[in-house]
Amino acid sequence: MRQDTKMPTAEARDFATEGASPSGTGAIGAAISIRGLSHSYGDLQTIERLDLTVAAHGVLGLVGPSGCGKSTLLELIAGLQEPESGAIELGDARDPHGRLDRCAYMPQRDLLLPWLSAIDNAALALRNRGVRRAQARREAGSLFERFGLGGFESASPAELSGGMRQRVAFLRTLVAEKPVLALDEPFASLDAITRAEMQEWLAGALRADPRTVVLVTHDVEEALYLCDAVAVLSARPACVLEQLRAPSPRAANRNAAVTAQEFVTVRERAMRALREGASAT
Amino acid sequence: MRQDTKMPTAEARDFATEGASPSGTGAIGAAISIRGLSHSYGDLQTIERLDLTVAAHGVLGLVGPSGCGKSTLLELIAGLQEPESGAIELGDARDPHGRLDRCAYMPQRDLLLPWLSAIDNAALALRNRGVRRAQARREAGSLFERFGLGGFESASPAELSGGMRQRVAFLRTLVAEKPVLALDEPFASLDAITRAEMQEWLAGALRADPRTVVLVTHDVEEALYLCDAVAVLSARPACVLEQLRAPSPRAANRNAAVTAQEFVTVRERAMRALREGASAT
Amino acid sequence: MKRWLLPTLLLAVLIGAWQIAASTGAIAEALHIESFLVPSPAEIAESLWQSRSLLAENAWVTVREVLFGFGCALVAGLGFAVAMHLFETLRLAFQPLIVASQTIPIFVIAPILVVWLGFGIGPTLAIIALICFFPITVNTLDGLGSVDVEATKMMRTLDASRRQILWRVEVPAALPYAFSGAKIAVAVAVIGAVFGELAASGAGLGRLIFQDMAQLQTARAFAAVVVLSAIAIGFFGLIALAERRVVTWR
Amino acid sequence: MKRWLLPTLLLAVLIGAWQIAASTGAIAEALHIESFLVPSPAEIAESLWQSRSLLAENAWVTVREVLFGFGCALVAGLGFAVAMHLFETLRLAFQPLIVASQTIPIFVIAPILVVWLGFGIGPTLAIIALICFFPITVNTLDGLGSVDVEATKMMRTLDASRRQILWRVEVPAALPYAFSGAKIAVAVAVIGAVFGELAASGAGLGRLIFQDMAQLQTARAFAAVVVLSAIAIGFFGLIALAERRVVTWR
Amino acid sequence: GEKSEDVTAKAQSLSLTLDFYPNPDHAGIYMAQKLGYFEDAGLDVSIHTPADPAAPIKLVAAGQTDLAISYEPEVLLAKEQGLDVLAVGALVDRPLTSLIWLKKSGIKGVSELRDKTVATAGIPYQDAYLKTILARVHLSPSDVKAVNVGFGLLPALLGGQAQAMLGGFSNIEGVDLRLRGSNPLVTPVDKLGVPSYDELVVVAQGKRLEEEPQEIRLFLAALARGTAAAASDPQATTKALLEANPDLDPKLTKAEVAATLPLLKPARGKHPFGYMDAAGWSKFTGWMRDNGLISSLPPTDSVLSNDYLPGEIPE
Ligand SMILES: Nc1ncnc2c1ncn2[C@@H]1O[C@H](COP(=O)(O)OP(=O)(O)OP(=O)(O)O)[C@@H](O)[C@H]1O
Ligand SMILES: Nc1ncnc2c1ncn2[C@@H]1O[C@H](COP(=O)(O)OP(=O)(O)OP(=O)(O)O)[C@@H](O)[C@H]1O
Ligand SMILES: [Mg+2]
Ligand SMILES: [Mg+2]
Repeated sequence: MRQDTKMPTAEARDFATEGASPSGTGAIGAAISIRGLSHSYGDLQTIERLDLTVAAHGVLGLVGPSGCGKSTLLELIAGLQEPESGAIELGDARDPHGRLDRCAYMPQRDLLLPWLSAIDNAALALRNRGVRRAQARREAGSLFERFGLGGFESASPAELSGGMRQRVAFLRTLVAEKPVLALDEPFASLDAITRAEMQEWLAGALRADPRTVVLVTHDVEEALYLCDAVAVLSARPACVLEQLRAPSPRAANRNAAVTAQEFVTVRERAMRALREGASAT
Repeated sequence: MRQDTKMPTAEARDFATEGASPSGTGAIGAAISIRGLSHSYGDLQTIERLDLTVAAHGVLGLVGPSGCGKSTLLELIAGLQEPESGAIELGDARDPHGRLDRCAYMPQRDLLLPWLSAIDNAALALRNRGVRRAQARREAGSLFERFGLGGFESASPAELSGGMRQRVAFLRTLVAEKPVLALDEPFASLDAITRAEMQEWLAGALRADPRTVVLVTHDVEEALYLCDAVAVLSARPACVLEQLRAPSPRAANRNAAVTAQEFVTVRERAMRALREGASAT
Repeated sequence: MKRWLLPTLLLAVLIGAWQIAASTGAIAEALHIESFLVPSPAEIAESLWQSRSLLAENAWVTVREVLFGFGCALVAGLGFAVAMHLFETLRLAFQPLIVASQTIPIFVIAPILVVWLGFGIGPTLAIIALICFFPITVNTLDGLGSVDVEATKMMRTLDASRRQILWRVEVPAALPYAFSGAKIAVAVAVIGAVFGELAASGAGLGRLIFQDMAQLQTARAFAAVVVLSAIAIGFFGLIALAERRVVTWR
Repeated sequence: MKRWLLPTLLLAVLIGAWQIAASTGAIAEALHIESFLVPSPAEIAESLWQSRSLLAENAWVTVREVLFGFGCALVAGLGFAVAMHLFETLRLAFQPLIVASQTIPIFVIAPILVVWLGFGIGPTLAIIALICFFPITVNTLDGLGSVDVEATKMMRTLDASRRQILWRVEVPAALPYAFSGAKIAVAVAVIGAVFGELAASGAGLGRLIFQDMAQLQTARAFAAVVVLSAIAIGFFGLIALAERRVVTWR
Repeated sequence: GEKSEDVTAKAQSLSLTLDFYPNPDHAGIYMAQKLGYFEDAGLDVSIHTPADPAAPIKLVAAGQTDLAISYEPEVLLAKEQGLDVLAVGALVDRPLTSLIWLKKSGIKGVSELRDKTVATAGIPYQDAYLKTILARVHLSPSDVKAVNVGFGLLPALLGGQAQAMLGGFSNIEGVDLRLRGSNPLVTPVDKLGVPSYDELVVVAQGKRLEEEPQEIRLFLAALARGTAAAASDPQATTKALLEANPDLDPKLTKAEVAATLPLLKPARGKHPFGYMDAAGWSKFTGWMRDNGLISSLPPTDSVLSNDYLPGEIPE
């Protein structure tokens, strides 16, 4: 992998390609609207009257203390759980089934299937959509080299390092080709360099082919670089403490962007909000 | 959790206490010496003629590209694998059994046992050492509050968030009370604030009760704050590209330390080394 | 309670269909449902009621045999599985023998068992235990081997002895397998009881069924089979319940 | 090859001890080892050699029965397990029936089977299939339920249909369980063959064992049991081998 | 009448293993038990039932049971295998095993069995009976379809899968069929060319007989008394059987008892109860050998002994 920030055209096209996915049609650019959302596991209130909106093709970052309910919120958005009260809309979909249809979710744990090779894990969504195995492997495999996984196509998950597993899981989510992406700490296990490269790749891909994205991360810099806006969540039960606009979302030159004075200022503000949220509990 | 950086005396004492551990006696302050270490998985060479030394009570950071062999190196140090060639010494122990005896290892995946509650997972090492259950729970539980896990003592791992799981795994490693700690990205799933608090806690604990530590992290700042020295590893097969001295290891005031000019300079150097290592492949 | 409605309905329908088939001349003839061969549900129910005390008495004998035999097999099976798991040599040596033990027909060992254990409940217990032993052992052994190696590594760095790895990691991981094995075992245990009783005991449902079949008292034989099935289903349910209470982590 | 040394040695020691016990008057008397009850290894070996063609012929019959019966049970058991896994109602309704099916003694159903399937291999196949069906179904059903719910969630977000979740997640997770069940089934299949042959067939090892026992030719009966065990161990080994080749991920 | 504390205390326990589940063949045994004849003889008899009819004789040889009910062919087979057993009395001194077909099958005689299906229990010497029976009408075993149905003789016949069955007893299965209104035609095998033999015999271990013959004598005497008592009172016999074995079917048992009691009397009237005809045994032994069931001809005094029988039926 190289540090140059040019979008690799082939991959960008690949990513932009609308497959034969039934969910890929019509719902492109679904906006997310969450109103008065509450959720709890038994007695444990995780989310309390949370409001959030993401415009179609918008990218929203979520940061918040560990255990505040970020992963739960993503599961709610993705249609894997139902709220206690409140409403979630993805484009025109309100029911969990419609949300599932529109949203690709990358869970925090990679959850690679141990009986499938790396490439078959990455190709799962294509296979589920009915693409033939050879074709699915080809499509999913086209990004392996780019993601630093070249040569590990047929490795089993147990033979991959933590960061490699995470990248395979990321790839698996991308190839689902959904209008909405819900990413739960997609780059948490990556070293600074690989992580920056992945961020740049994602930024480029989103520039070429905009999607609606909700990105959970514990890296404020990552959030502010990749997202249009960043919501800082309070400790459990989660609600939005502050919502910040990023100064230069997905700038072509990442290095310049994240060292710009404006960027640093916003970052400090976000950190302060986070700190306050944490100490409020 | 609070942002104040005072070491909570009770917990610090707890951590410093030498339990009845057989491995706790005698081997305290074991130095690590690795010479000419090579390792491979089948045809895949992961480590090539690597030399590293850590003084007794020294803290060494390891940073390097994802998939370069960091986790493998920790497993080798901990005595879970044997090198192809070269030697690893932990104090006076060269054989894997002796290394296992001296080294507590926190794996990258948390590997909490699903049939045990959070506190029983944390207390595993004590239970293995023969401590009665009630006593073991008390000892392990004393840090739950401090680590933001209060109230989740009897939760099952499936009921914990990603970051909470990681903290339980960290606790589990700590209570093993070994002279050497091998930590594989212990704070990777934590948000910035919680992570900073955990770092400060660890720094304080190490000040009060020095151990020999090898810390794998993808966060250069974390490495430079917590460690005496940071080794930058090359891409696979891993070897040491550069070893940097940290300007003010485990400073009492983290915020001040990491924003100091000297710190920033070293960080930039580390990043450059990392980048070069990554692009060399 | 709605989840119980459909199954109950299905059972009722099955029994009803059987009754109709048995009492409708043409169907009965086509299916060869003749009461000496396949009694109708009504006949079975009548027999069940009329012979209730006889059935209850014999059922109690069989229940006790099953309980003891299964208990012995459980202890031995779990023990053997653990031993074979810990010592590869033991496994290589004993696994074939254990498989072989399953293949000895009852009429070959029955006289030997009677000679060694005398008449009475002994040989029956031995046969039940032998039959139950196998599924428990095979499943538990496979379960003990199903552990994630990473978890074992983790335990080793926490100073776990072999025994502690066994108890804290391997045994819990093997529990779902062991429960499946126990469920299989307890259902086949009643069949073991039937054949065991044939070989050396003067009482029990198996004995009753055999005598009734020899006398072509098929209705009562089927009634006894119904009781036998109820016993097996009861034990099966109990173990399934225990499983749900013990294996809480999934 | 050293790992085979000890087991072989153990077997040799066991057989040797048995031979010594059988040929030493006092021990034989104490243990009641009399050749009409428990023949000595030497007698069995002799019988094995002398009747080799007879044994081989009958073994071939039994092997075929086991293969077919087990095959049917495998297909039916896997199918049923999947169906019951997918539909809770089916499970509630059929699980008790399936447990009950295990408790019907062979001498109760043999005549019915003969009436329905005629003489010959049919009833034997049915009995083998019935016996094998149970462990396969119970284990596979439990295996299908052993899946991490998180993995299922992940699949759902990837647009997986119920069928795809089944095939890509649940079936692979159930495979180790199914293999354990198949190993149990194939070992008890030979016993099913023995009793099936008793009920309605003119050939096979079971038939031979029964006749030899009736004629008090115990040595040859034991020789046939040895062949029967060898068959079971062979099938067991084959399935264990298949398991190792299929379940590569652990 | 002379039962006293003393005698009871010294009652010698004696175990008896039946050939099969309890049925009217065992009428004498259950009557002797019920009427206390065993007790009178100072015996405490325990009765066991096996599943496999081949097992009891082995248990006798192994010394696990004192006495067993077995079959003459079985005794000869045991001798062939070198088992130390001896027949000490006949319980039923003629064949009961019968060839049975139903009237509705239209079969008039054995010769009409050609191409018909005959169900057997799969016991080798019974297969030889069939061979002999067929040979008398110049049929070979391959001319009929002989099928082994194990436990399922009656269902095979009643269900029509088989047109005839060989292996059932005239007084058990024969009666059962009659009671069901099936009009069976029952012919014991000795009427069809098989040499006569003693269907049920009491067997003891040779060594045991040498060491303690007295108990066996006492047992046989009490059994003789029991059998006589049974013969004179069918109703009481049925009751005794049903009391001891509540799982027997009363109606069927009553009919079976009626059919059985005459068969318990010695066939050759001049001999006492239990007498075994050495000449008959010798002839049957020859038949066994000719059919390859045994390889040598044991002298009759090595397989049977009438010495333990009571001289005459005691009152
Ligand atoms: N399945 C569950 N059952 C019960 N409680 C749960 C469950 N999953 C999560 N929780 C609880 O809900 C809270 C929120 O969990 P969640 O995983 O959403 O946190 P998070 O914000 O993603 O944290 P992290 O940054 O550590 O991943 C936590 O306190 C956790 O203990
Ligand atoms: N069990 C294994 N069998 C075969 N290859 C393995 C195995 N474990 C790891 N590898 C390979 O070894 C290399 C180093 O893996 P390792 O886990 O040590 O990397 P790492 O430096 O810890 O990476 P990360 O930062 O992503 O965790 C990787 O290429 C991986 O694919
Ligand atoms: Mg989370
Ligand atoms: Mg790693």
